[in-house]
Amino acid sequence: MRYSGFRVIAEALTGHKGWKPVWRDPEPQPAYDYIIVGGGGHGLATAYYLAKEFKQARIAVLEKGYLGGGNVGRNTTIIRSNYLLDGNEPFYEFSLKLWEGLEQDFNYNAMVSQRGIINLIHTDAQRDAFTRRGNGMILNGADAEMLSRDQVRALYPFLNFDNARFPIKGALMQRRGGTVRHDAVAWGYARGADMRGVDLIQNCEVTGMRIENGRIRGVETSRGFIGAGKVGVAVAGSSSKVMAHAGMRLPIESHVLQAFVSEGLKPFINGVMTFGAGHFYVSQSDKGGLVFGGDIDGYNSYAQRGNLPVIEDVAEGGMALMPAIGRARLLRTWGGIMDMSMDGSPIIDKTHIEGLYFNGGWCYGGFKATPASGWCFAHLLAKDEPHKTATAYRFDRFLKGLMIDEKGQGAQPNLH
Amino acid sequence: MIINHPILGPRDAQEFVYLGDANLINRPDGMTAGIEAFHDYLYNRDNPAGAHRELWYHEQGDRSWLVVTRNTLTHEILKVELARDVAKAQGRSK
Amino acid sequence: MANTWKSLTALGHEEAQVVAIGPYQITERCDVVLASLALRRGQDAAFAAAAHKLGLPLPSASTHAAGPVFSAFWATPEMWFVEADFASHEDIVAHLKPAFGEAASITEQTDAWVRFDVTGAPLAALFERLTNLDLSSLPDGFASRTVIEHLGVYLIRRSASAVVLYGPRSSAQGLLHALEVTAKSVI
Amino acid sequence: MKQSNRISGGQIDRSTSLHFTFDGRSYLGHAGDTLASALLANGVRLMGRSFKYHRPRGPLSAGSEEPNALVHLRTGARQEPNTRATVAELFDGLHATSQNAWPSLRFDSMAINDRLNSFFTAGFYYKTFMWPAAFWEKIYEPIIRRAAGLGALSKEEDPDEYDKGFLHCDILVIGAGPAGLMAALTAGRAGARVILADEDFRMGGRLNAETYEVGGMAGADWASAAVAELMSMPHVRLMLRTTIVGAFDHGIYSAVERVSDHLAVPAAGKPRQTLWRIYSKRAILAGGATERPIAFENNDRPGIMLAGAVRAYANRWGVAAGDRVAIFTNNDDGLRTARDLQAKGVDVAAVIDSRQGGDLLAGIRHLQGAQVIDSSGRLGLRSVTVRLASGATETISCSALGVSGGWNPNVNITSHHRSRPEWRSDIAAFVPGAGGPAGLTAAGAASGALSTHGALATGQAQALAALADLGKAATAGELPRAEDAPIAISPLWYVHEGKGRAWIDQQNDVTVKDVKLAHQENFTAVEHLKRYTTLGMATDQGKTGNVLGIAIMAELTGQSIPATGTTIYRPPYTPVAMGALAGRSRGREFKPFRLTPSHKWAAEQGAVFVEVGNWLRTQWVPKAGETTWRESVDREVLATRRSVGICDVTTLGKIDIQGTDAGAFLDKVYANTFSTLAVGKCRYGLMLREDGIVFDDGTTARMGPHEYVMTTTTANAVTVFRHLEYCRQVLWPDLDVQIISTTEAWAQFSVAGPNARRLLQKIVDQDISDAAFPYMGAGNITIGGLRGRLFRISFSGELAYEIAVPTRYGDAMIRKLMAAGAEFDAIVYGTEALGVMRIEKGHVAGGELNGQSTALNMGLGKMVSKKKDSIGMVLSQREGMNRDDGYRLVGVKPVDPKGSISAGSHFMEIGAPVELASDGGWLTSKVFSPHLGCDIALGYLKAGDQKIGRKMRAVNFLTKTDTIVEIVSPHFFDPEGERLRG
Repeated sequence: MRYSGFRVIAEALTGHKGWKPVWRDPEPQPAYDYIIVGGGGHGLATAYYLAKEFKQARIAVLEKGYLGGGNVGRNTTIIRSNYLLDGNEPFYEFSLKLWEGLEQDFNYNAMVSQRGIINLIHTDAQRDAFTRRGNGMILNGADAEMLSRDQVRALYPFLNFDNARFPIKGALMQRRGGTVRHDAVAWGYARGADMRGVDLIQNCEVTGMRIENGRIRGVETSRGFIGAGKVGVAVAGSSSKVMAHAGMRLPIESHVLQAFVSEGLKPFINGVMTFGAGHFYVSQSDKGGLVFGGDIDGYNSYAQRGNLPVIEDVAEGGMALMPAIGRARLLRTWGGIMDMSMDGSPIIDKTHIEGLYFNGGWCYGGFKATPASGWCFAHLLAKDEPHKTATAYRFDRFLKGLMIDEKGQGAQPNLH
Repeated sequence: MIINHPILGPRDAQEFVYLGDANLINRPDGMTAGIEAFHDYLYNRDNPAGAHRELWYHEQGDRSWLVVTRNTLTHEILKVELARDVAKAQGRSK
Repeated sequence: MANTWKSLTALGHEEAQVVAIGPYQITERCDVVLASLALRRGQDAAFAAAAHKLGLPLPSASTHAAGPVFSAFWATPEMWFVEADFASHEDIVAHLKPAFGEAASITEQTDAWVRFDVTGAPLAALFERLTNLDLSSLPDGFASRTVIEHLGVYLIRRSASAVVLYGPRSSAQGLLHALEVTAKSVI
Repeated sequence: MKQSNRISGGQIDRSTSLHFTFDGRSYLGHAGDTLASALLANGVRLMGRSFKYHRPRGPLSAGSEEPNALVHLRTGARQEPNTRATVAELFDGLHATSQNAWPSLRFDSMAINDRLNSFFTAGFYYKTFMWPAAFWEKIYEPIIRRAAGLGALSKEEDPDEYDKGFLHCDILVIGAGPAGLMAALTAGRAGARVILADEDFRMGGRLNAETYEVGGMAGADWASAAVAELMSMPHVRLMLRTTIVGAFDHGIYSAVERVSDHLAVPAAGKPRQTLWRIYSKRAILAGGATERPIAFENNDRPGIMLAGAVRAYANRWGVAAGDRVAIFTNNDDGLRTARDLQAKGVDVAAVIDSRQGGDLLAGIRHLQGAQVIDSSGRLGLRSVTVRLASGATETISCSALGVSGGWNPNVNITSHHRSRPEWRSDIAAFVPGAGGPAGLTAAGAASGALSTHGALATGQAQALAALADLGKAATAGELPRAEDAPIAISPLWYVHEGKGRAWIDQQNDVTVKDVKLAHQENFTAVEHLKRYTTLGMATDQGKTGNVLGIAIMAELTGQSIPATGTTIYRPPYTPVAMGALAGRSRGREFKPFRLTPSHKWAAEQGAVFVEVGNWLRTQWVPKAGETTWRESVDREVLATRRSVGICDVTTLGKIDIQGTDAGAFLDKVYANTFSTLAVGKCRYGLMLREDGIVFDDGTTARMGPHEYVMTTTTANAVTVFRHLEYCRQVLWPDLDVQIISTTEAWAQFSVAGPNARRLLQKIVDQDISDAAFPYMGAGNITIGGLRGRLFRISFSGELAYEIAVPTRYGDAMIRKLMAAGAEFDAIVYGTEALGVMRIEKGHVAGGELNGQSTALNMGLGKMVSKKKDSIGMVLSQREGMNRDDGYRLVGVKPVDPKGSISAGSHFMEIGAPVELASDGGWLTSKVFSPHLGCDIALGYLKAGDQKIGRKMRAVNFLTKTDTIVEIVSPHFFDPEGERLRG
């Protein structure tokens, strides 16, 4: 069923009786060519591109809970490709380009909205670092520009320009950055995959892997054994748990990241901004809520909830930047489990087990990566070689000393 | 969170700085171990969903490094030890 | 050789400041010297003997103890902060070193800190807005590092209405500001 | 200004009249009123508009669960959007205005959405606005965004102060209704330290809204007596207007005390609100229950309320919800409202009871087996249409309808740790499930004990259990007598009749139809239902609507309610002002300032300061006649290189390292060797992380056989100290080494330039000639009798020293240095000149020490000794970090001296296409060198050590500059180091 404005009008006039289920609920078949473990954004995108772009069939996505229930359902919805390092920037720019055509591609309005992102600058050293980054972005085909303090003020006059502890001196801006309605991304990919014959199997938890002679044969699940030619794992947050079924230890720790939304307010923040002197970033949703966040809590956790110090720290950053939000109210906080990798960058790679592939380590950058991650993982699964924008995302980069460490923090995941 | 410091009693975790898996105590000897051993030591993690032994530093307190055994699913803290004692018990010296 | 240097207090004045807000008094103290005193490995006996000879108390964790010349509070395992009178002991290391010799590592700390004595009325209502230490249920003589206004501060409870704070000297004004604002909000 | 709906009784102070305005009209209310009760007393039902359809709305509730009656409270910079009129305490001079309506609340143009509702179903926007592609961002989305939100911020700085604090208790009791009061009394009488917090401005909870007796007296009176007894206990703290908003680990709760929200403006020096962090050993949730509506067509009109709210307005506030009130119920509690209204003389039009059988109410038209199927009245209820048991319909005129669909225990806080509530079919409600916050139990209605007796009994029992846990002796006293009526409920979630919309989530305009559509499209998982329809995502987090939505989905799928599941409540319990969460840390107080010892002197000189971390450092010191910062900086550099300059370098981290193993320890933490350093000498040290990347650098001096003084960069002072403690305690616990920071203990000044020694010799008591104090010498000295330290080290490339005195003498020291330097025209230089000189000399700093670079990258590869084990030594040898074509530090200058270059520019080969493949690296730091008369920079260039002398381009797309540069040695100035040894 194709979605369009005409269809909405036609259905409205006939009592909405014609809308069909967005996806089926199939029973698992005994075996598939491809099993994608994880029905979050990356897993669904992988299945979608595997079917659509790489013309593969007999694909299943196994999800232990509900579709889109991973970090695609609990993030701050930002898209951008303002990365510093060559290992990252081509990939994220590829992702941003996919975002730009996504809705027409999968015929679902995910509200991709490129209202611009600014990274505020407070010191000369920051300006130098952001200049390096902006130039790297442009060399990678992305857009970047440097805003003066006055230009920032024209965009957001209510920021603290006059009484700030760390004065705003300018900003690096990427106009193509923005936000996307996060749940709709999962639903759009799920619908598109389902339409192409992918079996989306909810409430199906992988409990083991059958590996014979160094080759994967299938997965044990809460709904029985399912055979597979290739298994791709995309379960960020739970990567260590799932890959332990294959006896692997990963360069990843699971940490909690809290996110925040305020009550709905009349629009006053158009784009996305990050505070350069505190841990705070914010945008305003199409419903009016301020969506914001800051640092991860900083300790290993699978609890999907955080603690008070980070909430206070984020609020302090917000108030320092925007003293006008004092009377806005925080409505809801929630926590997601982040796959924090050892250099802050992801892994999309084969494993030493034939037919077993891994996609994870997204830290808190996973949402914006969804389309490219799915595409590149599908590429790897279908062709057994990395996509050209993801060649750096290998397991062995730590052994070889080829870390992709955007923040320069070293092998300490909670600092990335 | 509250960490029951072995010397000072219960203290707010906000006073501490987190490092990570207490296996970081077991640093190989650089004169005998090579890149592979150090790679495994520094980069790979068990990352368990459950009891996790981890290093915390009481930066805004008495500057002790602690080994805290904490359940990563519930955040329940099961045990707190001075990291120096743990390290010595594991054979570390000079 | 005695020196004739003019000093500034941590708050940047020639004389120590006293601020009164309602019943509370916040007094900057410049007349106390401070040194860290740490036990060297295996020197326990010599260390204890030297302390004993000086009448220098070595209180247990979370505690401050007064002595005739030297007072001390616990800082970290095997390390104490030693207090003495500025007028007589300005170069405190020179006083301690001969006694401890190689049994201790001693470092002058006087000017790393600003000291405020907060007094005048029961202080629990004030400090419950500043620190997570449960001041009202702590014993007199309790000493601990804590966080006040993002700053690492040693807090010593002398009594229910007398508290000593050692905060980072470079942020003396910020610490005082926090004390003042809070005092005004509770009176 | 007549309070036409004010009736007798209630806990308001009729002797105190309060003036207030709503949408510009003036009204009178009384002390004890809320804005909602006062407006209702004045006959005002219409208070807001819904989010999507802009439907006219009045209050649904009388408490914090309110989804509809949201207003702008106050004006100007204090305007507070989305304030629930039902909990806004009335004060004299209160100004409130309606929100989300234009041009007025009564005539809202956006109500056109209501007419178009058949297009605006759940998720309609996912299916449209995709064609043409460019229209989404240019046309559709801007329209949607303009309509977004409810209330508006003023966009001005919040003028009020906020505070924070920390409280400790044995038992925290959340909610001061009958269960909470009983729990607090039990715990308090046993001598436990108790905090009793309630969000209301009057303790007693539901007892204030009911007519029951407790212990032989009116419930509200019993509550007052209990409060009085608790107030007499010094170990019990009663916290009014205080909402427990979040449960965190290990007994920590966050609470917001609204200190001044009931006042026109806060009293001088007082905060508006205080955020408390409460450390509890045990906690008892006695947060009561929230009534839920029954969905039927047009069930959202102003005047349609929860039956318990109608009762509360009558009993607590002396307000009739309307002149003629009907009740629609599926349980006995609805009947109470009818009885209480009848007793107050309010005209009860009818009780429409969906249940069959049982006793009929006396003196009230009690229609059993009947349902409300529709209502009328655009801006306020006029009538309801009832399907009678006989099958006939009847229109009953009324201006208010009280609806009771049963009560939901307020389990919210028990699910803050993601514990899922459990279904109890006997009361048709969710109760707290297992796995809630450790140490937290529930009592009273929050636990499902919905009678007054049940509340008292469970309050007492949970307090006794908590006391027993804590080892405190206590005895169960006799409980006061109270009603113990059973819950007689026959679930009815929505009226199946009718083709129109029946609201579930009133604020977000989620209707039964939306749930049906979600089901039809297979969004049946409860999380899908929530996300697809936005059920429960409004400012009330679905307190009144969620259970309805789940129950309807259960009915549609044929699953049970527990099998359908439930979404979980997230903190905070009610929305919290951002200001309260930030407390005092805002504006200039966001982070503490750190001031250098020479700050006062520098300020007197008119110095310009710059934030370096939390430090304020002198950036440059302008002199009269200088119009640009460059003039000042150039002068400072030239004056230093010509004669002598002075710079406050106190901010560099200083760590005293002592002990018999101090040298061995330094050998482990530094890549190079320190154990062989002679006493009285210092050495540049390079510190790596374990991954072989450079962590920090600085000079470390050996002051005695077992005493070293380490310096760190300003930025890393704290992290290096932490790392040293880690090495000392965790990696090598038997080393005899003790460390302590002395950063702030010493005021340290760099004295640099050809006349540095001459200047210092004037004030230092000892001989510091080159022979007596050679390059890289270090030692204790005296200066006019004052103990000090001297280090002969140079960052500028000049003959230079760093001299330190106890910090209290820092101000005197800078004055003494300037006085002694007068004959040499000594100047003070700031961080800018410092930067110029270090780049002229090729020293790495922030831009190069970026956490991504190796010693090899910096041209310092030979410093990493492989003869000993040190942190980072092994992993620095990985192949990827040792490539010949890797980045190397180089110097850069424009071929045309007038050419401009900037840090962050990228290197490109001349003639190569501007693309990623041509990217050779980047410029890390750039300054103007007055010595060389041109811009100079450092940079990381691929295989840079092989490209010295080459010409390349430095391209900055952001400033659109493209400059031909020459790659040179990073040591621009005195590469042989003759000056610093002079």
